[in-house]
Amino acid sequence: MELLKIENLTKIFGGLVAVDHLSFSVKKGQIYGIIGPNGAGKTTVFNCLTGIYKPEEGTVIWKGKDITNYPPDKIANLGIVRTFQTIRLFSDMCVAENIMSGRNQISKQHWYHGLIHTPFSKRDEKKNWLKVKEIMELMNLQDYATELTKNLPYGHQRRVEIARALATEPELIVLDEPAAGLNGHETLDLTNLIFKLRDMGFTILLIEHDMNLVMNVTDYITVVNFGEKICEGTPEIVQNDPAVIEAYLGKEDADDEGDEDEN
Amino acid sequence: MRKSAIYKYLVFLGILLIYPLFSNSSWLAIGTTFIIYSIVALSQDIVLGKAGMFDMGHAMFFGIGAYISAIMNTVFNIPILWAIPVVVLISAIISVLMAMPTIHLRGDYLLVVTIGFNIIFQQVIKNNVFGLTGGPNGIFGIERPSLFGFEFSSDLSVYYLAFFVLILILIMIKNLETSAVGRAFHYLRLDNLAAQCVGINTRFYRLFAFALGASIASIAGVLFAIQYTVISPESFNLMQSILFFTIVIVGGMSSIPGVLLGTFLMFVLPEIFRDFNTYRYLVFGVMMILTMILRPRGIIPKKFGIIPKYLLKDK
Amino acid sequence: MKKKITGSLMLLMVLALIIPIGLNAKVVKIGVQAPITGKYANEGQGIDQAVRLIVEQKNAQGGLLGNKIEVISEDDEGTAVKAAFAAKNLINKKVMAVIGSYTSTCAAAPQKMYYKAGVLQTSDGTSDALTKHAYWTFFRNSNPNSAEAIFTANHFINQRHYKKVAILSDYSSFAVGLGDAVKKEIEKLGGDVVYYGKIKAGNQNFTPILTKIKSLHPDVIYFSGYYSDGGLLRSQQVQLDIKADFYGGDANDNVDFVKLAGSAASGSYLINVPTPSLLPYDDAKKFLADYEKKYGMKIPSIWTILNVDGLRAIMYAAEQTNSLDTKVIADFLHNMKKPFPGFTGPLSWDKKGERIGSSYFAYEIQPDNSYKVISK
Amino acid sequence: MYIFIQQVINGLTIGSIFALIALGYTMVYGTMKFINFAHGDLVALSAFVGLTIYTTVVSSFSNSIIAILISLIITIVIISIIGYLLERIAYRPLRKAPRLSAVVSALGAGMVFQNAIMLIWGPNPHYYPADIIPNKIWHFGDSVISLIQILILLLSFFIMIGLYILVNKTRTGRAIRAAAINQDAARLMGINVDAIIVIIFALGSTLGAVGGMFLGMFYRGITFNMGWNYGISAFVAAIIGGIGNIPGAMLGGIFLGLFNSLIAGYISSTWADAFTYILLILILIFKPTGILGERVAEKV
Repeated sequence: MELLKIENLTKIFGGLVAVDHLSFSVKKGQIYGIIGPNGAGKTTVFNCLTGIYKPEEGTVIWKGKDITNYPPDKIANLGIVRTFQTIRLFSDMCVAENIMSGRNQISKQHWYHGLIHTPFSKRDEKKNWLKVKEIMELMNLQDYATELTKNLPYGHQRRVEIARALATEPELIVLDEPAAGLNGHETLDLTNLIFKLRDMGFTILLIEHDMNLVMNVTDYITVVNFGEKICEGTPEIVQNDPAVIEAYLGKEDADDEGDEDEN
Repeated sequence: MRKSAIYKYLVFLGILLIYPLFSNSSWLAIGTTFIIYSIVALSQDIVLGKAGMFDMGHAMFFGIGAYISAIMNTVFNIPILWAIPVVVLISAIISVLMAMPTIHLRGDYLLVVTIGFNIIFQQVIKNNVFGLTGGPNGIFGIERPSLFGFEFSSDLSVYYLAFFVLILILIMIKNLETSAVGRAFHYLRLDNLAAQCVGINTRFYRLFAFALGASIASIAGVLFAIQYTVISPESFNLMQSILFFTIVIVGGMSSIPGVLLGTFLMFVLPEIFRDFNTYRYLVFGVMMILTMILRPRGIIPKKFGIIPKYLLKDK
Repeated sequence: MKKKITGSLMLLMVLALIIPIGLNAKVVKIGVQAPITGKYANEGQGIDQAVRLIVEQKNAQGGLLGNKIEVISEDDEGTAVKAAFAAKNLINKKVMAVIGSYTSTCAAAPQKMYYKAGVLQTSDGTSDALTKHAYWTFFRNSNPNSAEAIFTANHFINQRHYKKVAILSDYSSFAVGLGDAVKKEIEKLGGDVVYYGKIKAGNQNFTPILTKIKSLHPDVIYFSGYYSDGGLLRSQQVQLDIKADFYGGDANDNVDFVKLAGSAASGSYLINVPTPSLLPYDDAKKFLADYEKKYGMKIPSIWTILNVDGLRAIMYAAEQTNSLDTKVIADFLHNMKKPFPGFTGPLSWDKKGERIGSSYFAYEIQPDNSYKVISK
Repeated sequence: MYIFIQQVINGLTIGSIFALIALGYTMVYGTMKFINFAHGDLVALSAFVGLTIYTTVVSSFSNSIIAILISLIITIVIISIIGYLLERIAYRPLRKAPRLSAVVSALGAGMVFQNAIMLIWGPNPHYYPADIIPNKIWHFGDSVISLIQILILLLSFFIMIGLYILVNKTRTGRAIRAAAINQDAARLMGINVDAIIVIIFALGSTLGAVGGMFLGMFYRGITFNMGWNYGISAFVAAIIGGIGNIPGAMLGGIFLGLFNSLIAGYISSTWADAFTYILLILILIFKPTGILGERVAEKV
């Protein structure tokens, strides 16, 4: 079953076509990868998909419904949640509070519960905090519950960001270069985590530079260059595609740092 | 809430409770105004400190509360406490109407817009629209309220009325802090985009913060009208807005003790040093600079990382 | 560390709020409530200094009924809220009478408090609202707007035969009150008010509104606000080559009006009670000289002297009745058979605390900046 | 028609003074990203300093124009030094702090300036002598323009051209622009950002000092609290043009001056402020970063 379908997506910055009539679709339960050299427009695709940018052309279809031009929060409400390439946590707040932010859309509290607590709202608070606790345990973060996230090491911050995404109870998790800045050990943990998430029933869409990671974890890959799709298929197919090899040749060495292209 | 924090609040409220015993009538008046200004500052903090919107026109809502209740009382002879629901409703509506088209503006632009609204408000009341606002003279002869047969005619009773309202507001803000709404304010202040991407409707919460701040400030405005029985435009001008803005930054954004201390320092301290007439505001300016250099996040910065105990138990 | 800071600050709060203010006295206390800081600071400081000078002179003569007089000054910053605080302080310090404040708003805000506390108040505020309640404690030492408006309208229509009048005021309660009253009186006498607008005090750039007025070709421009704007209005009027007479209301009568208007001051007109330098009385001249000698500057305006006259009348009443009881003094002031000879002319009051009789003058400012009386 | 021309002349004169002051706000905002609320009071201070110097030196010169030029230069030097000290003492320690702390520090500094003026020169207004600039008027039909207005317009025009060349055509200007876009990157490229900030404060103070003395010469009366009014107007002008944008501040100043004049002249002086701010709000609703816009780069 097709969960997410992107058709003819086009995004233009000034005169530059960052994404050019790109189409792909993600099936439920997949781990889907988008790869491409620096400046290929991968993050732009994510930004269009999650409502941060408005595409010039094309549609984003989520479970058969056109969600193009929805605002980011609406898209998250529908079950698509993302992480950021440059980690964006609420850095002055602690781990538990960060994860709790994901519970906002699940919480049944009304605006007036901000003024007066009722037995209902107290139950709701407790339920959500307990869920946060559960997620912290799942992600091995319970020891850092009250630690401010700005004081955590980078790898932990990534985990908090993913935990925060999980807290929204999404169907599709969109990971923007989750391995960027991680060491080998942390990358391995990440790989296991991604598998674990899939086993829990989440669908995963990720952008990654780390070829090893991509080839190891993904089921299906779309390769993008200059905003256009040059190839798609399983990791084996992609790895042997001449266009992909050409796009990556000579660029490999310069590619390890994050892509700052369209920001 | 931690126990030590509760004790601190109890001490603070206890001091306010017995304060009238030790003060003469001029210090009682200052005490009453301190409480009223604290309420305004706390409401400014909801908008500026918690939701992070640079609102430099907050005295306008303080003024709306005072003016509407005064007009209702002097023109239509409605007891002033009955004005409170009307005042809250009207200022919430006005604030939402104002904020809808402007709320998406980035920090400093929003700051200018709110300054603009404050100045427009000033001009409206000074021009005596519909002959209701009394122009530059303001409104005289506001009647003090009575409730269940009790007359709030003495200054002391007005003090305790304000004190009672302060307690309610403090409880409400504590509730806010431990609710989904209150946390949403913090999230959108710290990183608006990240908040949106986890499904928080930041626009709604911004509007709500604005409306909430406006409503509370307008309640303080009613108290102000009750205390002075005379109101005039300059009590709600841009300088006052800047005062409330400064109180929050100096005290510590979204920190309740900080805001209360800020109100004390920015409002009561100059009263204590009245004898130094001409020098006091010079020294005051120097103090503002020094405070910011020494404690850039405010004197008592907000502490995060306070979460329910049951999350920590089996650690 | 942080706890300590919080704790000590709390302690400071407590201490500060409980600082006892008690002074018991064998002296007569006179309060001054004036804008010692803020935008009317020069007028406020003038009132304070003049009152202190009078009291110093009185004490040198043995005080009031043998009691030494002490002056307590409170700054109201020209705002109503601070005026209320200032008044509470003065009442607590048990003053017998309060001189001030300079602006009508600040005089009105604490009026009721003084009334309740039985403290005499004398102010130069000219807003008609001040005597509305007829508090027995209140004595206006100037004339109200309405009296000035009647004089102005009569002067314009019957003496100068102006047909078209443009009126400007600022946003202060005083200027709006006077402007409204002048407009009403002029229309009553059949004059045509072709323009009535407001300027923002301190804005300095009045060319837009003056250009507008120019297009209406009035015979006279009348400004009811304060000298700090009036002088500029006159100077910009001349600069824009607007051929209309310029009349300033009483608050323009300040030495600074001429300085601001520069060469344009010559040929403009003012309407006021006699200015300090024109006061015909010897004791007034002596007081002006004393003031200049002591403070090294000229007295800021007639308002200072009016306030001083209020104080002198109260002291006179105390001596006549041989009493320091404010009620007795007030009764005496309300029922004076023979007016008290003040620096600014005879002083007596009606039941509402309104000063009886008015002696407005219209002056033309001469090229040497002296005043020539053109109408009394 | 002459009314319209007259209003345009009025508006351009005050507008160019707004523009000079607005440049001070915008340049500081461009690099430091905070509103220097003390700038208006610094302008007031320069009006006072300028007058004091003028009255001291005027007797040594036969020509008042030379005397005013000499005082202008000395005032610029003094105010630039004060501007530098302001940055060094009140703002530099706060560079890494939340931006609002610097705003409050600026408000405090403004309060210090204002009260210092009151304590040094007293609460009474001071007056520029009437004869500094000969009181000459030219007529165009029924519209008039005075010599001082022409001088203000010309001088402001040349100063702004000079500033434009400085920022766009010189090495220093390039460094200023680089620091405005990204301080860290500029530092990495070998630009001494601290020095650039000092230059910016000196330049802003210079323009403010010129504006302050123009105000004194044009309106003659100066008061200790005059800075606030002009500060707010100039700041609004900077916002209208797009804060941080140098041509924007010039445009915003002229625009605001003209708008004020035309509103007061044609619609209502009583509601002039309200109209001005309604316009400002409308501009921001439809052009959220001002007319000429501001460079904003949000990282995603």
